[in-house]
Amino acid sequence: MSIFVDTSTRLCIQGITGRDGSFHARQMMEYGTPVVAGVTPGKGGQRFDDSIPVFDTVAEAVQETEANASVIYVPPGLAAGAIYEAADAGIGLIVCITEGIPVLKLTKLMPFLRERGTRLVGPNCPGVITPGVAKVGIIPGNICAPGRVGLVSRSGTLTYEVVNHLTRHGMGQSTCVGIGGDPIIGTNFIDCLRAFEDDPATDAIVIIGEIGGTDEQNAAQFVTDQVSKPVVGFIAGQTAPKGRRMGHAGAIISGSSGTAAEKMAAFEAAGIGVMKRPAEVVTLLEAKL
Amino acid sequence: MSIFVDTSTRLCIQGITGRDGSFHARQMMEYGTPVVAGVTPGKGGQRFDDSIPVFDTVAEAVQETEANASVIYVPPGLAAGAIYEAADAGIGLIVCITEGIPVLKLTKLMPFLRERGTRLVGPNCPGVITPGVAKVGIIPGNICAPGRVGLVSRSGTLTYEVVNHLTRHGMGQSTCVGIGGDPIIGTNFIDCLRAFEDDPATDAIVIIGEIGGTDEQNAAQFVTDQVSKPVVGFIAGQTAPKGRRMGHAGAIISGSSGTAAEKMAAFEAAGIGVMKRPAEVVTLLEAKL
Amino acid sequence: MNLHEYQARGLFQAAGIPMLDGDVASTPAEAEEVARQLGGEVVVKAQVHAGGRGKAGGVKLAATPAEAAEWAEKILALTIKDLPVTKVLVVPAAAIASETYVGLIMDRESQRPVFMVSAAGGVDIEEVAATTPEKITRLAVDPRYGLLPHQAMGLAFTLYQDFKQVRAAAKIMGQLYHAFVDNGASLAEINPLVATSSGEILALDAKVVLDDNEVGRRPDLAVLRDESAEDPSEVAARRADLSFIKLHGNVGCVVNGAGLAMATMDLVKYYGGEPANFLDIGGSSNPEKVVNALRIITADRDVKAILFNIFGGITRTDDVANGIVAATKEFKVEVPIVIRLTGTNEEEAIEILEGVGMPALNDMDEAVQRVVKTAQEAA
Amino acid sequence: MNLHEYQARGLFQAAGIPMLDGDVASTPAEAEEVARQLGGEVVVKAQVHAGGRGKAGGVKLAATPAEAAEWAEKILALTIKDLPVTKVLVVPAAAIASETYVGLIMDRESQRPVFMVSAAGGVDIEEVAATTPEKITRLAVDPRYGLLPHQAMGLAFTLYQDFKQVRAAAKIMGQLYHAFVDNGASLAEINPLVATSSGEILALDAKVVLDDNEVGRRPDLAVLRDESAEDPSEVAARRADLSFIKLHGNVGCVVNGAGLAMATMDLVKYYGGEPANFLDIGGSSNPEKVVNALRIITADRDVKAILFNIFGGITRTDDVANGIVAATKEFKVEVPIVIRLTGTNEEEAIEILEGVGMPALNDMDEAVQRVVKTAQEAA
Repeated sequence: MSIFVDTSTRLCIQGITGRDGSFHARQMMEYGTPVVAGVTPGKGGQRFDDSIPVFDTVAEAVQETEANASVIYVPPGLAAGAIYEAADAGIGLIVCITEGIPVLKLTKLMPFLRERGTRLVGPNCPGVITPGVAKVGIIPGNICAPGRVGLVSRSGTLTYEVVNHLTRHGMGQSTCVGIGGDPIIGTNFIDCLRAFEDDPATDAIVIIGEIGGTDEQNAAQFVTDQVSKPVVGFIAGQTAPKGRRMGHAGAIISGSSGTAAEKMAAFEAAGIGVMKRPAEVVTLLEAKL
Repeated sequence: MSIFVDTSTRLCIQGITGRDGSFHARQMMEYGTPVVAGVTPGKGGQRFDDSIPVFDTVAEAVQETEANASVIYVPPGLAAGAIYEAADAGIGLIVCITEGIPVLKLTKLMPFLRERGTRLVGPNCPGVITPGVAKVGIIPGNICAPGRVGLVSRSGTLTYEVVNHLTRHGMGQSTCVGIGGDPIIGTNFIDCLRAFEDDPATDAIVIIGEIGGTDEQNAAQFVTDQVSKPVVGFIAGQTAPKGRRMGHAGAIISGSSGTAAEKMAAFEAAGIGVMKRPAEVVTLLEAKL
Repeated sequence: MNLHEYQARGLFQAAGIPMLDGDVASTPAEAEEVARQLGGEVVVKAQVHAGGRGKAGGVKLAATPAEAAEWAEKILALTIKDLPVTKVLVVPAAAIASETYVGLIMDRESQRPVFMVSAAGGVDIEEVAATTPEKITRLAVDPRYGLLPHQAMGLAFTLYQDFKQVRAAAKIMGQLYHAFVDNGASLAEINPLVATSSGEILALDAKVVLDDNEVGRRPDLAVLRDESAEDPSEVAARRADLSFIKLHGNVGCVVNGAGLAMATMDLVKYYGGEPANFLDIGGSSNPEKVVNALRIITADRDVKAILFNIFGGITRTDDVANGIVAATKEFKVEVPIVIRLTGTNEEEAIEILEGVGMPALNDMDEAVQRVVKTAQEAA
Repeated sequence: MNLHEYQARGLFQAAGIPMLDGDVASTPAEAEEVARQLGGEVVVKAQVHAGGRGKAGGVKLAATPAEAAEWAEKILALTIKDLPVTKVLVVPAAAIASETYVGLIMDRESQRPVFMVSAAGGVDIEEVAATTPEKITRLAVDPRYGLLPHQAMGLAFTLYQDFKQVRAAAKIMGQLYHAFVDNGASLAEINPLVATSSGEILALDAKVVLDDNEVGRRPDLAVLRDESAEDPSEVAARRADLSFIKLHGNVGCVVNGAGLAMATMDLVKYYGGEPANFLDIGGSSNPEKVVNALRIITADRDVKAILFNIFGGITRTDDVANGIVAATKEFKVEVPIVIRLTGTNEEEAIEILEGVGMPALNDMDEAVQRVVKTAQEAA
């Protein structure tokens, strides 16, 4: 199988008629993702590319198409509202690609999602891909290959870099999840580690972290306590200066709890194979398998 | 046994040093209620009447005295905050006597209580008494007697009137609950009916409603569906004009769903013995038992 | 507390809800001046706390300022459901393409503010609710999150097809929610919300009921109370901190507790009498309150007998007795008084009353029967 | 976005937090005038986005206006942690009885705003957190309910004994929470919150960091950005919508994606080089961005070689290639460029670059090794 996204996924695309939304809608459809609906308020009744029905609201999309997952490509000012809407319509998996949602809005949104048991991936993330089955988000399909390595990452292109190494060396992926670079995100490392641990189709796990926060340390603790499968990891930002935001809103070292050195040490202590370079993912995994 | 208040109750009084709080604290203590703590911010460390320890916060009161119930006698501007505080400190039963809390504050408070599984009785209610065991609130102890009739009411003095008839005719009470006259309250008729139905110490139930809302209709439906014990009922406000607030914020007939006639009809339909006068409670109950 | 339309308009406009300009007038001359300022056709609307003012002749179209003055004169002379009209609102007549209904009420059942919207607006919404409830869309708002954008949009989609109008209506939903929350309302209603012939969305009417508990804490809301639109006895009662409603019977009632007060009225009726009022002196037993209560009730010439029904709990019955004695000293009470009291300090109370030759009963039924009989004999 | 103390003071005062009056000055004469207006002893404080300004000589007590001017002159001449001081804040010196710490941060772990308060204020709170964490009380606020009265009171009880002071501090907690929420802050801090010798509770310092995502949407916050306090290259980058941080190495980096950009810097270091910057061109592949990126990096005279590391996903590598070609036409790039690109449209990109004689690599490690070597040879 895989995690989060599988053959039962029925995807709704919020913002399907927008610039980014339409581009990636086509990419996802070309990849074979079961896209069942699009949502753009005011464009209900149209069809996207003469095939996908567009609705005014997610609730209608769910009612008419039984969509169970949604991916969001709307501007930052509307993105939090789009997440609320999807959750309220009963969507179980929401992937929010949009970057730039104010953190305060997210703090209020999170309990809303918890109350409904909705999984949010992101925001500000590249999404989820189960190679050969479906992609929800913007991870390029052509660099992935079906296989048995699960990958979870806070980054976008750095993920591609690592996935590319895996695929080129014949190590396909069960699922790749980009959890996003914001300080507050819906799905964290531990959620993904737990899912990969429980997923019979995953044999090994790659975790790609970066400076800022303590999620990697928590993940390391979780690996120690509850993960039996081999894990290798990478931390970006060893050369980052303190107190500066490195692109991702979450990538800021403050106090002593967000440095790459600390995180790498936590990985080591948890028995996670630590890559010094992205390219090392292959040799480290080979050693573990 | 009884409902809500029993021998395991350990009561904390919020506003114990105030005018109303101190008066009723003494009444409750004289009745034999296990009052274990008082709370008045800024008076922590004192003792009320040389016996009950006073704390600055409910959290401290719970920590030091294992209080598990709280009764609130603070001004309306502070009452919602006092309820939040008690719930946050882990108090399981909160009885709010205070009248005049804005309804909007209550709408936000209710989910807070639900999230914690806290029972609120009131606000704007006379409280709960389990005769012979404990009283939490302001219901006069001397008009009650231990027995096997459960009573639930939206009113204060009208409750006393009915209880007085019961006691004088040898019909003691398992528990009397005044749920309060506000449009939004923590514990409603159905909560109490369910508890009385489940209470082995209760043989029959008296329900005292009034105009406004549809709680009595809902209660009647619940009696039809789930109450096996005999129930008699009264509705105040048959002569009330439409659209006017009759003292209680909740007692306002609007549209066609709040009239006494409707509610009495719903009672009749549910097999609830309908009193035409409060004094009839005795004969109706006798006929049912 | 009910607000007048012009007051509700003020709250709505402060929240940004688009409305036509207009102004309130207390005289025909003022109405004429407002109409002149506005130019064109205007509507003159009675400002009164009563429904059905249109049917009562309280809403009229005027083609000219002079006509506005004429209508204002007629409307200001009206009494609608016992209430005199003291003000009119003068607003431009709008070219209406469609009328919808948007209301927000505090709902007891869901314990939340609930939107009720319907494309069938401009008419009696209670009629729509009763006969074609499927035409009303309801939405409960979780006050922890407020009205969410998709909720506002979802409501607006039920009212309009044109997306610009949908967006405009959704914005108004949000503004109405803010007006509701910020002012502690228990009802806020726009009926009709109209699309004009040029496509604009406007609120043509405004209705707001404020939560009395909120009004008591907020001076900015308390000033909106229009005592000229209330019965003078109710104004006096509120100032004396009494909960009082004037009715049309001849048995005055003084009771402690709202439920018992209603039950007392019901029992008066049951025994063949007619209550003259609802009056709850509340839990505190300040003798001064009793004096005020008697003063207000005896001012009603229809009252032929007065019943005290006091069940002492927090209320000390001796305080009530002292209040009755004090009142009879302060002013002459010309109608007979029947007193029932029981509970806290009842022995002291009975002694006080016997000291001035006023007997007290112990049983509610007996007291009500006696007061009804007394009133019938006096009538 | 970091605010200066004087800006944070403005937000705090708007929220009602009690603070001493004072004003900002850009010259010694202005500082003297502010000191004269205030009267008495004053403190002159450097306004700079750097910690440890006290230790750096940026905070001084002045007994007279003339002395304030002298200190202002000295402080305005300082450079603290690479940043020039361009403004000073002049405030009255307070008679302090006790100092406490009150901070509010957006906490990643609880996903909520979290208060951190400590009676051990006025000193380096990170030191307190590291050595005596039990002296800090933490409280996560549920943003759906806001800071509840008992929570504010509970925090205040940990700071003060006197109940008047407890109440005053609790009120300040509420005001700080509002300032935090209303301005979209990720940090709001009062250190120290003081009790004066007369018992008053005052905020003596103010620190606010705003969420960049909020600043982007709010013009009222955007105007608080002080570009004079930033590195000019970073200002230029932000205007070009590039995410850029200047460092001190000699290998310029142009990367798409923040994680890959950090990993690239790390790899430069791994292979013995020193990155000159962090630069993320983002997902959009507008060639103009590439031109701007090159302009900013080449303005740094320390840069001896430039690395492009592009993994095409949304970013089209041919757009990047076009941007590189355009830049070399617009201005002379004097340092060698090493290009690695792979992914979307890489064949087109390679063709474009080969057309101007610029070879492109496919492997990240190889490209980084080469650029490090190139920079070392040029240095």
